[in-house]
Amino acid sequence: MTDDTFEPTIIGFTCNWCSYRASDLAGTARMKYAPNVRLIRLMCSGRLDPTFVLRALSGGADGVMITGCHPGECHYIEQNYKALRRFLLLRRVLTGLGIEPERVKLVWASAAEGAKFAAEATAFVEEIRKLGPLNWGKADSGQQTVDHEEPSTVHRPSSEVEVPA
Amino acid sequence: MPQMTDERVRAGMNREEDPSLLHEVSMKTAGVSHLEMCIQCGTCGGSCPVAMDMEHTPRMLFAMLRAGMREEVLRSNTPWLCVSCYHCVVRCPQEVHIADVMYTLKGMAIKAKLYSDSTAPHFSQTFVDMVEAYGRSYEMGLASRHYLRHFPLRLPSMMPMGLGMITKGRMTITPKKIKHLDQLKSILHRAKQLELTS
Amino acid sequence: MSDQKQERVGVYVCHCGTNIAGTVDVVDVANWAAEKLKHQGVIIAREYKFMCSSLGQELIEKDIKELGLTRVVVAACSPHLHEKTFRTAAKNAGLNPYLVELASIREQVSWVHTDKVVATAKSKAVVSGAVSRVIENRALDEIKVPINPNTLIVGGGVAGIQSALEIANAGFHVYLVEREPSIGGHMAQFDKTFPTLDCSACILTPRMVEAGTHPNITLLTWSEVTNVAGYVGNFHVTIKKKARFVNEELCTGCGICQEKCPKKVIDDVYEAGLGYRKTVYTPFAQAVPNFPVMDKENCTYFIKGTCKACEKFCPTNAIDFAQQDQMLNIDVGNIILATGYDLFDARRVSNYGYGRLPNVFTSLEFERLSNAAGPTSGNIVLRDGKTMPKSVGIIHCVGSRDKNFNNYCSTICCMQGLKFAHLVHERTGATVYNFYIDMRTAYKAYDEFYQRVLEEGTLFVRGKVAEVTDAARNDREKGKLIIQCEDTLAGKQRRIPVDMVILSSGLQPRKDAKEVGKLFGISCSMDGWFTEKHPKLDPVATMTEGIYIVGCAQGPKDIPSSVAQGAAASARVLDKILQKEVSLEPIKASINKEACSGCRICNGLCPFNAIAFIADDMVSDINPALCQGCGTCVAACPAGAISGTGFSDAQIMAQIDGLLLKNLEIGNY
Amino acid sequence: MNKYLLYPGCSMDSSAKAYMESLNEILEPLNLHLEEIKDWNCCGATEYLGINLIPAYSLIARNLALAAKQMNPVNGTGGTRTVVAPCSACYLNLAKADYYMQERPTLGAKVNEALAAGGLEYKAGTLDVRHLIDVLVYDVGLDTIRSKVVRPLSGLKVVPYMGCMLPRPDYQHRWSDHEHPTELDDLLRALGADVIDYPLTTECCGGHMTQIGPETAFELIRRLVADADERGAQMMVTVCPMCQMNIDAYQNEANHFFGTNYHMPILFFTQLMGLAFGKEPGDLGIGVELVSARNALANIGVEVPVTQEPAAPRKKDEGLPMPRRWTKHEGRKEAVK
Repeated sequence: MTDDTFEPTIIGFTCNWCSYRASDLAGTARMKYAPNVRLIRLMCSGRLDPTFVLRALSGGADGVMITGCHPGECHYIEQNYKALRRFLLLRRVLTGLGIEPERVKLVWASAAEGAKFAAEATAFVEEIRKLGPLNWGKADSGQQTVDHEEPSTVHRPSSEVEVPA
Repeated sequence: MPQMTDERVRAGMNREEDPSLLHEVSMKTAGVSHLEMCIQCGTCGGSCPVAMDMEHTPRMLFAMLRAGMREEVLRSNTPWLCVSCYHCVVRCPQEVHIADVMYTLKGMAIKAKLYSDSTAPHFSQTFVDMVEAYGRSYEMGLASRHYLRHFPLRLPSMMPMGLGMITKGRMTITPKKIKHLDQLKSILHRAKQLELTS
Repeated sequence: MSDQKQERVGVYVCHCGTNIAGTVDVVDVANWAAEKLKHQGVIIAREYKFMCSSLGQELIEKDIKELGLTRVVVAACSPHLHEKTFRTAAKNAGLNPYLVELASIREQVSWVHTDKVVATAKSKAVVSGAVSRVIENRALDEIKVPINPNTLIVGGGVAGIQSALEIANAGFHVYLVEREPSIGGHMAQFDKTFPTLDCSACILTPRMVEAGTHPNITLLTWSEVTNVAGYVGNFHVTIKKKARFVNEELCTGCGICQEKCPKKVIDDVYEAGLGYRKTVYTPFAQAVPNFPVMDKENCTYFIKGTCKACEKFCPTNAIDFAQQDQMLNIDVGNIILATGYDLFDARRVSNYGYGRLPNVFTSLEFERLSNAAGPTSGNIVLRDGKTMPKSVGIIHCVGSRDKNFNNYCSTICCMQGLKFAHLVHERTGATVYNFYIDMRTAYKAYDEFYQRVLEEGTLFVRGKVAEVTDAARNDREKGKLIIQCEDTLAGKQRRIPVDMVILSSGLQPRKDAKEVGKLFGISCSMDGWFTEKHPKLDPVATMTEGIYIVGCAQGPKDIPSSVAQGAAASARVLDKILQKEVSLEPIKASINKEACSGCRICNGLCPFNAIAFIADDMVSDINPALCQGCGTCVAACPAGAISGTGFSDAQIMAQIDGLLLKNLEIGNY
Repeated sequence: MNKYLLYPGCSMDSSAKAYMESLNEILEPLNLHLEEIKDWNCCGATEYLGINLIPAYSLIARNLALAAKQMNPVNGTGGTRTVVAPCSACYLNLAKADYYMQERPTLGAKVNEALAAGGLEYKAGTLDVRHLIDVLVYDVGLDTIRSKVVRPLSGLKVVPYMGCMLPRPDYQHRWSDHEHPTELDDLLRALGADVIDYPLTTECCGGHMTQIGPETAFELIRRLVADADERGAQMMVTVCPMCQMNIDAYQNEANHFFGTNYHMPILFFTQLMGLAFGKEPGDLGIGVELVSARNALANIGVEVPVTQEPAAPRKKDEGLPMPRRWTKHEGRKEAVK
């Protein structure tokens, strides 16, 4: 179900030391990437509580990108391995919930990999675009029309129904 | 001929420059050409085994592409001398796909009918005709037809070689045909249509 | 879900000149925030040309005081740039600095997107996320820790020596650790230094001696750092002092052991493989310290069990075959890394024939060849050791500016190539060719040196050399090395027969740079150099507080720049030492003992061993001095008993909702 | 793994038939099975690419598509995805097409659109295209090859000549070096030959210049032959039909042109492998080279039987009809279409 007009909303989690700095570098180097990703800075990918991901998906995000330092390069020695374990578990949970596990992606990016960060973000947006909107917790009527005051590119799913995380 | 442009310059007019030429050549080239990345270091011209016979070194040709000198570039004999040895390609510090750019320039020169008096375009075309007719190449027909047309004077001295090749059984007199020639023909027919739209 | 009392939030949207305003409709963003986020407590939203300017900061300070703001959101650049600026502004106005959030709409929006509508919309979402989050922020107090006044400097090249002397002369103690037997680094191998052609040893040796005898410097050569723990002000460092097999207390440095040692091996380090040394040796005559070391791998006694010639002849009985590696533990407040560079391995450019064609030399080989103290006593000769070349080709950019090898310009090779040209000309009178792509002679008195070499008659060829071969095509080329290239200015391919080729090889990161970076908790760029905190404004600091980088460890550079950086880092360290204490981000995890079930899941997760189980209470507890604030335990606690200050669940959940604009209609959290 | 798909290429049954014959002789001792791609067509050599891009790559890709179909295990090839090409030019074209179709997906899509007109498709990356010597050195291994040698070639002074299209551009990073690869040296040493270091081992033989600019090509041939001669080689050993053809068939012509008198035979490495494995020279296509290797091989006691002088050539060449001649007029029509 590919819809050309569908603009996915993606929440990205970054760690303070590598991947957020990669996104900073993408900025300073003026590398262009898809505007659909909105970032949250954590200290470490190990801080990522899986419920954050569920909260994002249930709150209207169509995908979640988790990023951190490369294995072996964690600022906190090895906490990104814990993120990796949680990520794998999370994908199983999502499958159990009937959600495509591909909606959550794990990307390693060092502080020097601005280009990688930008490319991965763009690629992920395309992957999610192919998967289509998530519509978690919404009535069967499907997509609500977007608030007209919003520019159409800000894809804001209906927020009438709050799903407890 | 190239002088025309120079005369116009002499008459106080600007040389005709085509700022889109570099991009056009880059986009027409197989793979990612990196042509825009050339730093004019001359590694290609230094590596080329046939540079001595080229009107322009590859580096110079790329500078001319940047300068938008379409006519001069397409008239150059340089692409036609390229022997596809890829020395320049692996040594290029900017990873320019130089050999493939040469193929692109040959194709463009043929289409623009601007190639210099090299016999190479005819050789290529003869080869292509043969492959399209049989699906296989056929050295005997190729060599004899090409030599007859372009180097008739050289032919007598080449005869012993040709004869040797035939007597040693190394030159088939008859071309081989592939079985599904029709299939190949439809593929190439479609490919040519696609080439024109690209 | 939140406090009863509604927070009073101020939103400040920065234009950053046109950096943000060029792509984001900042006025629209501010108006939108004022209207749509009003219910969340936004009572004022402003936009301003440069929020980080003093006027911009005053704007915030004034609003805090006059409007009674309790929370501040600044939508501007990355928090890594100006978070501190705005926190300080808040503090000045009496607001706890941790009640300020930065929403990055420059690095994360305006610089990476082009469509103004889309970028404006995304900016709104980012601001909305920050507003939701800041409401959940809690006032925090900075943690102050005392600074240990001692400093560790790793690497005893010219940059490290400079750093050490600056700090030591200011009256503070320095541990200078060097992997090789002597300090001096690459500079000790050179003959002359560009552009003034000072003798390298003449200017370096006094500095080495000063460092070796300074009362405030503990020199640890033949030593390596093996472990680093702690944080700025309080690093705990373990250093392996490798066995020298020479008792430093007894040795007088007389050199008899070296003289008597019967075994010679090729010296790959100091002589760049062009000369020999004994198996008990000091790398060069002016070595500091001048105690020799024993090369255990090659020593006849260690291999066969007999010999001990050195021991027999040592007048002070300083040879000690039983010596063991020692592990030293030291505490320091700051660390400067001056680990230097490796020379690019020219064998990788196989078309230049190094390693296959005898008379192709690397730059470091040539330095030794031209050095009066080198293997040929400064005679510039071919590999046969006697023939003086009549023609020499010097090739620039070997391994540099080349996507097949290193992308970057190694900075020093042009000047190095010019220096070689001068030395060859001066000492042999040979015809000299320099092959270059671009002549880079920036900095003081450098281009003048180029002029001088031009004047001497060096023949310059603009073109990257394609190959060096011994396959002659004619008699003129027979027995020569032929340099084949395009003379790009003449537009012709040339083949130039010469007797000797010198490759002006580039610099590259130490092959263990990545591991060293990991050891000290700093990162490397894509090319492998250590990453500085800011490329322009903070080139000697790193992302890890208390760790500094100087000299070629940070990127290729020449001697003057290395020395300048060495001094610069010392100034930074002295600044820290004189402050006597440093404030740390109060980002720590803590355990709510009421909620802790004592399951101990968190205990094993902490890489810093900050979590301990208290058997008496049957709960876990976190030592705030050890906690680094990564938050892994917070995310893992099944009872939700651990909270992380600065990055609490409530803050992050709120930010998620805010980013998804779920906060718009729901009202107050 | 010893089963491969074979893309022989046009020259293997004409100018390079000695290559094919000798290859067939060494398959059995090395326990190699090569299955020819059915109904393969010409790869276009270096000519097709200069005329048109999409047709050139479609021509190459037809072979890849056929091979991919054939590699299906149910068709009984053992399921190998490796295509072996003994000719360097064919190897390069096939490998490059596979690589570029991935690097530039738009090219891949267009080529597949063309292939579809013939009911074929090819997903770039499906196959592994490799040269014969790559498979022999890295899959079969030098130890196995050494173990099959019954007649070591010691005393035979050879220069290994790799040519250009094999080690370059090497997008798949298969070779030890782009300038001085050692694979052929190592293999010849395993056969016991005296291998001379040959700095020109990857220099160009002239390629198609023997046809379109003979004087340029003669100089390239002269450089190679002169340097081999200077270094005391008794013969050159090659891995490529085009190199063999140019150096062998045009050597006399080049001699003529420069007034030199070189006699430098050039054989395929498979012919030397066959000799080392104890095969008969006649079965290895030895003797059909124009610059005879007879004297060189006498150094290791190999006697090359005299090839029978064939009957006089046919009086009248009544060959098959030639393809249409290309005219400028026709070119214009093509362009307008």
